[in-house]
Amino acid sequence: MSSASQASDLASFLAPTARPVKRKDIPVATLKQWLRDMMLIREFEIRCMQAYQDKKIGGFCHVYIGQEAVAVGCVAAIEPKDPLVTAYRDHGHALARGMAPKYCMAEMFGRIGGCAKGKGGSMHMFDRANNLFGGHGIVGAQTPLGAGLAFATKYEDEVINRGKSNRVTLCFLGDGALNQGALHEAMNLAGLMDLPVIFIVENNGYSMGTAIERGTTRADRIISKAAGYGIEGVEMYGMDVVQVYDAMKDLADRCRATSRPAFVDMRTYRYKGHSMSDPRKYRTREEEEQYEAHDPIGRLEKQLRSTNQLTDAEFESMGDAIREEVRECVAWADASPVPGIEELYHDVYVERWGPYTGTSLPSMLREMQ
Amino acid sequence: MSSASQASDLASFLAPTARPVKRKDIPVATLKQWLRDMMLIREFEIRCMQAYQDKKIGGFCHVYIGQEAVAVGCVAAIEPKDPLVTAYRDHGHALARGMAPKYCMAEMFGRIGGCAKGKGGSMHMFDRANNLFGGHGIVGAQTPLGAGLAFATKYEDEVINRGKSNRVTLCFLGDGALNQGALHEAMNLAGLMDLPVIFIVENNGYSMGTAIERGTTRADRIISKAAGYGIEGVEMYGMDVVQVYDAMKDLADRCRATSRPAFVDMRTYRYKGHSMSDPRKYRTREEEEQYEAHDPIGRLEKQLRSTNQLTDAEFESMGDAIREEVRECVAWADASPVPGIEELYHDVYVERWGPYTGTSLPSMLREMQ
Amino acid sequence: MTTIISQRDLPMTTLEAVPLTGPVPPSSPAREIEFRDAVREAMSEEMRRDARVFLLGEEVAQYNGAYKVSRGMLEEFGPRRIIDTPISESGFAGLAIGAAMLGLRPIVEFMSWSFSLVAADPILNNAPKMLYMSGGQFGCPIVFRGNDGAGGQLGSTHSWCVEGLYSNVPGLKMAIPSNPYDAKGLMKAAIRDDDPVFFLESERLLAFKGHVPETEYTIPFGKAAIRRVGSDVTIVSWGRPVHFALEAAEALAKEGISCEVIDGRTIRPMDWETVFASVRRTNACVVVDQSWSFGSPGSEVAAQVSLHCFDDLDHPVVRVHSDDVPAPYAFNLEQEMLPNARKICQAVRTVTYNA
Amino acid sequence: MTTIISQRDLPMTTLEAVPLTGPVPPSSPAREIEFRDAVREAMSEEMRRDARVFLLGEEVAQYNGAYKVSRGMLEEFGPRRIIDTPISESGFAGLAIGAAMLGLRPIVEFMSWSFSLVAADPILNNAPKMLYMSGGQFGCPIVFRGNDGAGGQLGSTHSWCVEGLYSNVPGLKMAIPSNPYDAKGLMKAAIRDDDPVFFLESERLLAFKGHVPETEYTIPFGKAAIRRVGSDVTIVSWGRPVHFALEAAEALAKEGISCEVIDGRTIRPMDWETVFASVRRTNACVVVDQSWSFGSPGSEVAAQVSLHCFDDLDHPVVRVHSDDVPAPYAFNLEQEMLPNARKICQAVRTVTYNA
Ligand SMILES: Cc1ncc(C[n+]2csc(CCOP(=O)(O)OP(=O)(O)O)c2C)c(N)n1
Ligand SMILES: Cc1ncc(C[n+]2csc(CCOP(=O)(O)OP(=O)(O)O)c2C)c(N)n1
Ligand SMILES: [Mg+2]
Ligand SMILES: [Mg+2]
Repeated sequence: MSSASQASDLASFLAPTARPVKRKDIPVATLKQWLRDMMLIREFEIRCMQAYQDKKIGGFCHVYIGQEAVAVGCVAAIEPKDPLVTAYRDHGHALARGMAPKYCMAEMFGRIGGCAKGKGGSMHMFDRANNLFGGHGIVGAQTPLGAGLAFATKYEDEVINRGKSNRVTLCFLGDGALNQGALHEAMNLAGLMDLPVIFIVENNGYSMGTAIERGTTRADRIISKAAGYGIEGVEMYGMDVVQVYDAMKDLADRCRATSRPAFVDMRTYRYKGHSMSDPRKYRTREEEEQYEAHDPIGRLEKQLRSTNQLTDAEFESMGDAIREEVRECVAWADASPVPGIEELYHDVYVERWGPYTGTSLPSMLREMQ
Repeated sequence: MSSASQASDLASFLAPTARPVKRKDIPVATLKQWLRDMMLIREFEIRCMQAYQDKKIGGFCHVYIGQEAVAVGCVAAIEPKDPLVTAYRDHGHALARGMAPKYCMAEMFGRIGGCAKGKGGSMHMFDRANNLFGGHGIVGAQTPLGAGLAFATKYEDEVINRGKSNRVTLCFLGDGALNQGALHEAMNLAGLMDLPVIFIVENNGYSMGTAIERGTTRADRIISKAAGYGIEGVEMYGMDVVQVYDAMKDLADRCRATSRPAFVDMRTYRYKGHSMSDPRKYRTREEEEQYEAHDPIGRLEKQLRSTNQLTDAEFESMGDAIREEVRECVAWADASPVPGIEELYHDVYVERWGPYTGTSLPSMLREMQ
Repeated sequence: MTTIISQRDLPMTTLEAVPLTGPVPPSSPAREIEFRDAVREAMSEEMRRDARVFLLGEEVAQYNGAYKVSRGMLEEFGPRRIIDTPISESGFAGLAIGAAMLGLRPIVEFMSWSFSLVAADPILNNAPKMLYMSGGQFGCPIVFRGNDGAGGQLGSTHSWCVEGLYSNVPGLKMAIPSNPYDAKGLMKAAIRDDDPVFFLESERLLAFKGHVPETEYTIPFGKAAIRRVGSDVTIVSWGRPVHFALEAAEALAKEGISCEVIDGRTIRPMDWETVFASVRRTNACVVVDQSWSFGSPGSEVAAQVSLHCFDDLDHPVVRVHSDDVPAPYAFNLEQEMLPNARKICQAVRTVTYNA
Repeated sequence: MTTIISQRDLPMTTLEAVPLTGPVPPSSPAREIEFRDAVREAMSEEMRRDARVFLLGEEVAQYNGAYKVSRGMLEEFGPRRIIDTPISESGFAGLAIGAAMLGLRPIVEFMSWSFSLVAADPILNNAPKMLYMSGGQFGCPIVFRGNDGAGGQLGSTHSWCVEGLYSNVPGLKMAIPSNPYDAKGLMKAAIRDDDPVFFLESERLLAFKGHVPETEYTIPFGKAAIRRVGSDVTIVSWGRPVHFALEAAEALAKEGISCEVIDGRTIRPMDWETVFASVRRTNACVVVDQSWSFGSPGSEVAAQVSLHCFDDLDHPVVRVHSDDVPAPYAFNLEQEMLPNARKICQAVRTVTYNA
């Protein structure tokens, strides 16, 4: 998908299958909740970008703007008990999964109030309470972990609890991860062992500056890779939360019931650069605009409004509330103290036998003086 | 392929495609040379097994008995200038490629006369003169190397010599290597970069004690894995040297002309255990016997005899000559001295600036005393 | 998107074993057992005790293990807990780490640690760092185990001493037992440990027999054993070379040199107290480490002893390592490359020259 | 199956560069250049000189490199020699090794050395051992390069100091330059070297400017540089922490402590002579190494200095490392974890206590 060819193939890239949308009977309240969720993620990340400019956030920061329908729709399609694991572009998944935005923001601020006490940062969001098994910084590394989470749910049921497995694991990855061997080993294992894991490729057409067909063979039909492992592949339109939910609900229910893996080519787009320092010279503004017309938030908003399920006033107050919530969460994060230096030595090992102080300078010198 | 199911599916496993053999017009002398080559490899390895029992050979030793038609037929289908790389079950490839059997044997004896002065051993046969880029001990490790050899031939032609690439690389692997990520990365790279490399899976149905379908998804049709990289896959019957030659000649010519990769599911069988210590409890004697009926040597011998192209006397003297040659090569190897201790420190680095002595005890103590 | 509670308020993975019901296997009468049997006993006992423990790796089930360490375990525990994998070290190591994050306690067999290089990212970048990166939320109670170091003429790709690489990494623990008793006790401790443990076995020791009592025991990490008491020099080693050190000590005794031989047993953590206390008595130290010398556990011991026993040493610490070359195949070259009693004697004579 | 000749009678890969014809680029007038520019100049000059040299890696071509080290190279050398790869470190590192075996001279960029863990097998098990395993037949003239060590708050997975792991391995060479001049001279030497070279750049130094002459030069491996002459203590370091050492030396000078600062430049081989000679004059030594302490290059220096300068040292060698914990994200924790001038001052004061 060179920018030229992609732009012209936009429709076919985003809507790979012309399957009719069969719209589950979704309550309006739920639709509104999804709209809120997507808006929250977007607002949250806009503030992240500001905070990054203000040097409140360091390291790498990859925003999810444009892809919100994927995390929100997928999470809606599973249950809270179902494990979820993803890559480093993970704020959307963390929030969709239920992490309090203030913990997420404080993590990026490197503060003790962060979900990982400021030790993980933007790329490594973990949330035990909400069954989020991490954002992972190494491309592809989360895919065997995803198979392992599914393995564990199945093992717990079959060996420990002697019941029928009823959890399904979602494992998200970028299209760039298609080229890491780890994914292929994970797919083969999942196929062999009948693991209930869904590998969801958030196919936004680029890994950094590399358009998918410059790095990936069969870019036109990546589900052909899953076929080599006997794994069902589904192409989905990732810019509409309802369609994502619909298709994912079916698939997740099926995997849960059959304990078989699946693979999703989720067509989407990231509106911003790969990270904060990316000038996006590898694609045209024109291409970006065409995708922006598919904006998942605008789309749902329009749908709700056009059917009179959302009034202007309601939408405005929704936006206000979200902006206020995120403002507060930034303030909360900023007020959270930096971790104490002793935190450096905690969590290296499980501390059943007291804290760990390492073998390097501080302890060495302490002893010597 | 559990031993039971495999045995019953023998015919379909070995002859996956019912494509008519179109027998190139092969001179009788060539057919006899192939017979000789296969007989030499077999005799060579029978003596290896004896030498292993006699503790003349150490480490791991994996014999190729049963698969001889593959190496001989494939090598016949390419030219001496074409690079070849393989895994650790590599005696057959080394001999077929033209390595003098005595160098190969001496290598296994750990003698200075070995192709690598006794430093590589059975699993790591290298032969620069014959464009054999090694047997490689780590499962799958040779597959990116194979892509790299093809890359280099193409680069030499396009960047350095400004000509049309006219070398094709053969990269052999076992069916067990199908499950290593390295292969998948290599296939994607080869597909993307149009590299003239043929990945030949010597599909003998087992990796150690694991029947292929216990470790590999889509074991019935492994070329589906190559399809995920847009790579042409071909299934071949690997127990008949003429069929191997025929099919490989077509494919190699095509890859050479188009500079595109290919993937071969070469159906074969190893008659012996994985290595010297394998009692083969994972399969039945009955299964083995069925495959032995497909023996590539017996097959060609019968064909030549039945058409009166080979007389009893000729065949006998051929066998005698080979037995004599291998006897001599064992004697030669055994007479070759062990490498001098100074060899330990050679070839660690290219010695443009004199020998390397390492940083550990010998040099440390030498200095101190 | 309802926020539940701060994940940080939740406790770590429960530490208690999940008890299993089932027949207790008859205890074996012969109590001189092989190293491989000791490892198996430890795994089996822990698997009986705790349903969360399982074993996976290449050929561990139907084939009974490439080196027969897991012989019979498939029969006892069945295919859900003794699991054959394809040749996908990176995949199955990662899979096991995911399972550990969810609360299971996997044992991963690498047929050889040499093959763990293809899994370096999951075992070094995931397992030892998960607890830290998650701020204490997700631990990784997992044991990676397999053959380490030279087997016998396996050549350069198959003879890695991975301790030379991996011991650098915080967050993991590492045991290198030298005998069946330790192998069993350390393995049981490893399985019960809540952190990732790298357990390095020597193929050359698998058939080595030693006393292993029937009664249950574990050996804590970070406690060295003094294998021989001596007064002229402290030899520090672990794993297979401990035997060479004892052999050397025996020979040197005849020359009137009295060696103390310390078996580190675990090198992360290392029992510095025992090492330093010994050197403070003997005033001389030789380190024997099978890995390559540069930036190795052996360098660490030499550096730490030189630091902490500075005023006690009569002679600088001398180290015996594998030579700084790839492992050769030829028998004579491999023998020359590896540490052995002769080299240790030479090193001891050097450091005790004035003793 | 005609045997040709013994492969051992053949010469090694020809060592001569394959000359290219083409325009000579105009020489730049401004000769204070950034570290990244120095690396690029070295690569570009060698690529002009030798057609066998090419660069591959993620985003090196169209994107001009994630850190702009290869900016403009695609334009000059075209897509056959400046090659974008997919995210397949194991695959493209292995591909480059295969190409080197056939006689090319690849430069492989790892966007970060942290990502090289997924390629540990090809870079450690193939490249440094091919020559040995083939008995001298196939060398592997290749350069692996990229960012090493902490960037700025990149967290645990992205902050590896791989020298802590990889320097253990014989058959490879390793350079860790601290400034643009060295970066250029060492990179040119690395590309011309017939052995695999691991070239470690610090992202924190990429924008660091320094003098680089227009005339061509190379810097041999194994020659340390004395960055500051002093008499009370020898500080041995390499790469980024050299700057902290110089900062510390400056501060300590005001306290009347005179520090000699040695920049190792390459750590495999290490220039032991220069280090030992200095310590023999100063009688004290501090090692500053950004990698984790256990079994690191820093341990090696401490062990070797303790051994070879035993009678010269007034105080044991003290080391400054990154703390023995995974790299944290939080700014204050990361700062505390890394070596810095304050810690070096403290270490120097410790070893010069009686000086
Ligand atoms: C093994 C590895 N190699 C390289 C990187 C550097 N890197 C981080 S993200 C990225 C691009 C990934 O693209 P994709 O998977 O499509 O995800 P997206 O950014 O589009 O969400 C790269 C090359 C890495 N983190 N890990
Ligand atoms: C990465 C790696 N893992 C494990 C091994 C151990 N091992 C050597 S050969 C082998 C089986 C390979 O089977 P296959 O690829 O089918 O080749 P075959 O033996 O049938 O020729 C295994 C598991 C290895 N050498 N490398
Ligand atoms: Mg992408
Ligand atoms: Mg096989």
